[in-house]
Amino acid sequence: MLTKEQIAQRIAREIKDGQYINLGIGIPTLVANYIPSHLQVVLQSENGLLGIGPYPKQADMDPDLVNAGKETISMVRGSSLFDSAEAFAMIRGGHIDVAILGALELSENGDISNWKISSSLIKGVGGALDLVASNAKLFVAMRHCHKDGSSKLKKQCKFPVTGLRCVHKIFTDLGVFSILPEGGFKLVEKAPGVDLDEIRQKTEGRLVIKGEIPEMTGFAK
Amino acid sequence: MLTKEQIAQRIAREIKDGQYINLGIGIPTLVANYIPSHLQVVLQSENGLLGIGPYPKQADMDPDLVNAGKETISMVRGSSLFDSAEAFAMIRGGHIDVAILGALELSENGDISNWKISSSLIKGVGGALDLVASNAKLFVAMRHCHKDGSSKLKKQCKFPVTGLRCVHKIFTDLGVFSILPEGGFKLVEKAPGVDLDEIRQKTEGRLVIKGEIPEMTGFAK
Amino acid sequence: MINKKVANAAEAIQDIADESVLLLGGFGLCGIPEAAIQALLERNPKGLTCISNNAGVDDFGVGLLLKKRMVKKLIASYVGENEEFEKQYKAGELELELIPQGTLAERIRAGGAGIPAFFTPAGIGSQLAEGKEIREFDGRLYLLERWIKADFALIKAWKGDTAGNLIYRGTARNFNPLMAAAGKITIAEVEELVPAGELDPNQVHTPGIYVQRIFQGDHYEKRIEKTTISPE
Amino acid sequence: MINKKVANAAEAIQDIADESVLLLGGFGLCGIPEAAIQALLERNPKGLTCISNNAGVDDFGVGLLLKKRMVKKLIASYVGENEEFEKQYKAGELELELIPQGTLAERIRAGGAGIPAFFTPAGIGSQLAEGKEIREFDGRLYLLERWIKADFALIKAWKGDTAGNLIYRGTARNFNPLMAAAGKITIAEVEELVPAGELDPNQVHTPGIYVQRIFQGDHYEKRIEKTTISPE
Repeated sequence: MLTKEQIAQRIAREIKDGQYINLGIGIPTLVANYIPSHLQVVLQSENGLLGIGPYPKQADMDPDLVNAGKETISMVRGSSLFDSAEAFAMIRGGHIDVAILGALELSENGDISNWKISSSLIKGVGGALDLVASNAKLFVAMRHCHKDGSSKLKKQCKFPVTGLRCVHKIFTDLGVFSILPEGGFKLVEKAPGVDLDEIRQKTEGRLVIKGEIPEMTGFAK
Repeated sequence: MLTKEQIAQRIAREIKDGQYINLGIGIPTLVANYIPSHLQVVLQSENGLLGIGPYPKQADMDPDLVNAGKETISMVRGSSLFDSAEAFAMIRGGHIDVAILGALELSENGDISNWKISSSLIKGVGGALDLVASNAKLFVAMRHCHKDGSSKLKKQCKFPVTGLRCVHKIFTDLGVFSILPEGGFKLVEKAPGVDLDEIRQKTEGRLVIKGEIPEMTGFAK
Repeated sequence: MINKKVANAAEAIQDIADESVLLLGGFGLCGIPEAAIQALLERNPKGLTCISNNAGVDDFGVGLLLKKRMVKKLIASYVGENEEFEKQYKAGELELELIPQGTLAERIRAGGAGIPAFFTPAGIGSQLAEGKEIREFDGRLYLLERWIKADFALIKAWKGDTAGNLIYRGTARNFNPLMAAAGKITIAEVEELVPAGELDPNQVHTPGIYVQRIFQGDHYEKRIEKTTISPE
Repeated sequence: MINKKVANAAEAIQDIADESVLLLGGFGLCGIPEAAIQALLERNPKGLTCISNNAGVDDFGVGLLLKKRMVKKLIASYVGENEEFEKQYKAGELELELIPQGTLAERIRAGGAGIPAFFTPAGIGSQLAEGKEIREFDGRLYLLERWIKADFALIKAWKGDTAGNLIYRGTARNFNPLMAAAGKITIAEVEELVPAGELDPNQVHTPGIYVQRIFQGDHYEKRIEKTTISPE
């Protein structure tokens, strides 16, 4: 089973030179730490910044400079600042190449649920619906199961759907999955030490395992 | 009969303190020269400037600073620059208080024609359609008649219509007219030395003359 | 130039009445109209509709208005950081309209720009699409969304001039420029107010035409919601 | 940061082919992509669709492309200053689509912003409304207008950096920022190209994400269309 950091590390390997990337809150934010330094990529913050840098040193902390998770951040050289309409024009207009988001659940045809509202839990929707509706390649980072042990990889989403048929690749603590055109989670890689039966058991939707499944290697300690 | 400059002078008397104004090409542009200096008003140029100043001195001429008529201009203190989408967002969004335009023809219910396209004359539409569709108070500055002597104040427009029921006040070389709610050009003031019969004769649409009609006075020589 | 300067926050907001609809700038606690909110607490109008990306926190930002029960309805994209909100909402004392952040931004931009409605892909397939018109363009589905306008927009900038021109700083820009254009009366507060002519026209973010009143705030707390630092 | 720098105009436009759809920035002759137009004349692709507010004049700007018969269709708001255009149009050799200037700007902005269609009041009652959907909102009529996108956008800025960030100057900004976002490949030419990090992020008008290629032009004529001066 992968740790949160290892999931982030694994996703970072998907990043290609020259990409503009939006990182959601949670595991996606961690991905920034593992992007190889030889790649030229730009991280967007949907509250109005292209070019997120590392967290600032204590002395450089600036209340006028936060990311979409409201954390204090820094800017890299060559950054630009803009308003919220422009930030989402970029997203909606297909200018962001990759969006990495968390999710509550996924369905086997690529639908995603990443917000819910009920009398017992109200958080809001934020920018997730705009991101899943954009043309960005959508990577999902999440634990494979809910805390009660039930699978987050479903036949159909139980929670309200945020976007239809939009997920490209899924990175959980158990493995990497793609969505098959005809529906179904195709296992692409498995986490070190996880056996296929565990993945079968913890995947509620249609799971496709074909041929030899490589095991991930090379995680930083 | 008023000269072009006198029509502009007369319109300038309608300007109120605190207004944002868009001036069209031709007579409207001249209005700027006659706005009383104690009034705080701002002139918009729909190619991206709030705060048009006078024509520049020869030495200050800047090819990167032109008005909507492509003339070199200057900026007053407190100006701001923006792109064309923002310029028309201002217009369409109802932020401009007064638009002063030329016209080919007007109808007695306040329709305006200010562009035409035919095999013999192609100019284009520019920003006129956006201006007449805005919530700005629309003042029209034009000669009362075409060169062939036919009236520009019609029952119905012969040229293609640019905007419906949008004209507030009309300033010609013969007089000032408002549009009656039930339709009709109401004579408000007449030009010095013009008699009412001439106005009757040169107005094709319904003309309403009620009571004593004041004659304009006080033009700068 | 037209002079938009007023003396202070209290004067700026003096005609915000019960049942007013307000746009409030800011993202989280970043770039919020601190001084106007403070003055509003003193004036204490009731039954407000507040449109803001977030609900602030319990003791700062829009959260203060909620706590004082001045808000009837909240239109926002994310309200997760506010317990007072959750309490009132669960008790049925507060209406909530949740809007995807990009759609919220675009609806406000449309309000300022005179676009009564537009189509967006965000929300297709979700609960938020219920009751909305759906149309296909070039093989893809989109929702029809309406403009948002308000009686007042309360916004915060870094520098401003007496003509109402504004310059923002960092990510404190966020919703402020769009809201400036969508308020019938837009009240801008700035950290530094200069005479018209001192800002470079080429660097103005919000043209003065959108601002009806401007004042310089006294003291900005600029509270940080989440302090995250790199090791030295 | 991603480096967008190319050597020169010829390299920047090398894949503009016959039948390409182009957005060309500028208002009149102000803020037009002089160097890209010059390189395009040499490359000489045919059957172009050019989307530009104006058609230039006979011997400058888009007018040069018309003169060389490289243009099949022109989409513009005002073409009054160009005799070559008029000649070809009357001879039926050139298609023309006239769009109100504000609608043209908003349709291009929509293209860049992923808004497939929107409603605007401009054109209601006019010839240009023919065949378009009309709808009433809040008692007023509006036309439905579609987005505009293009294969390439050729734009001109004052300063730029290697990351593609742009700053415009004066009213030479005009259509350039909107077009930057609506081109599949956006080619920016600048008077001064600096390394990424030298422009203030707060003053950038066009974020680099919209620009795929950038180069510094050699010599800008910046021709003035109408010289108007005040007496000394």
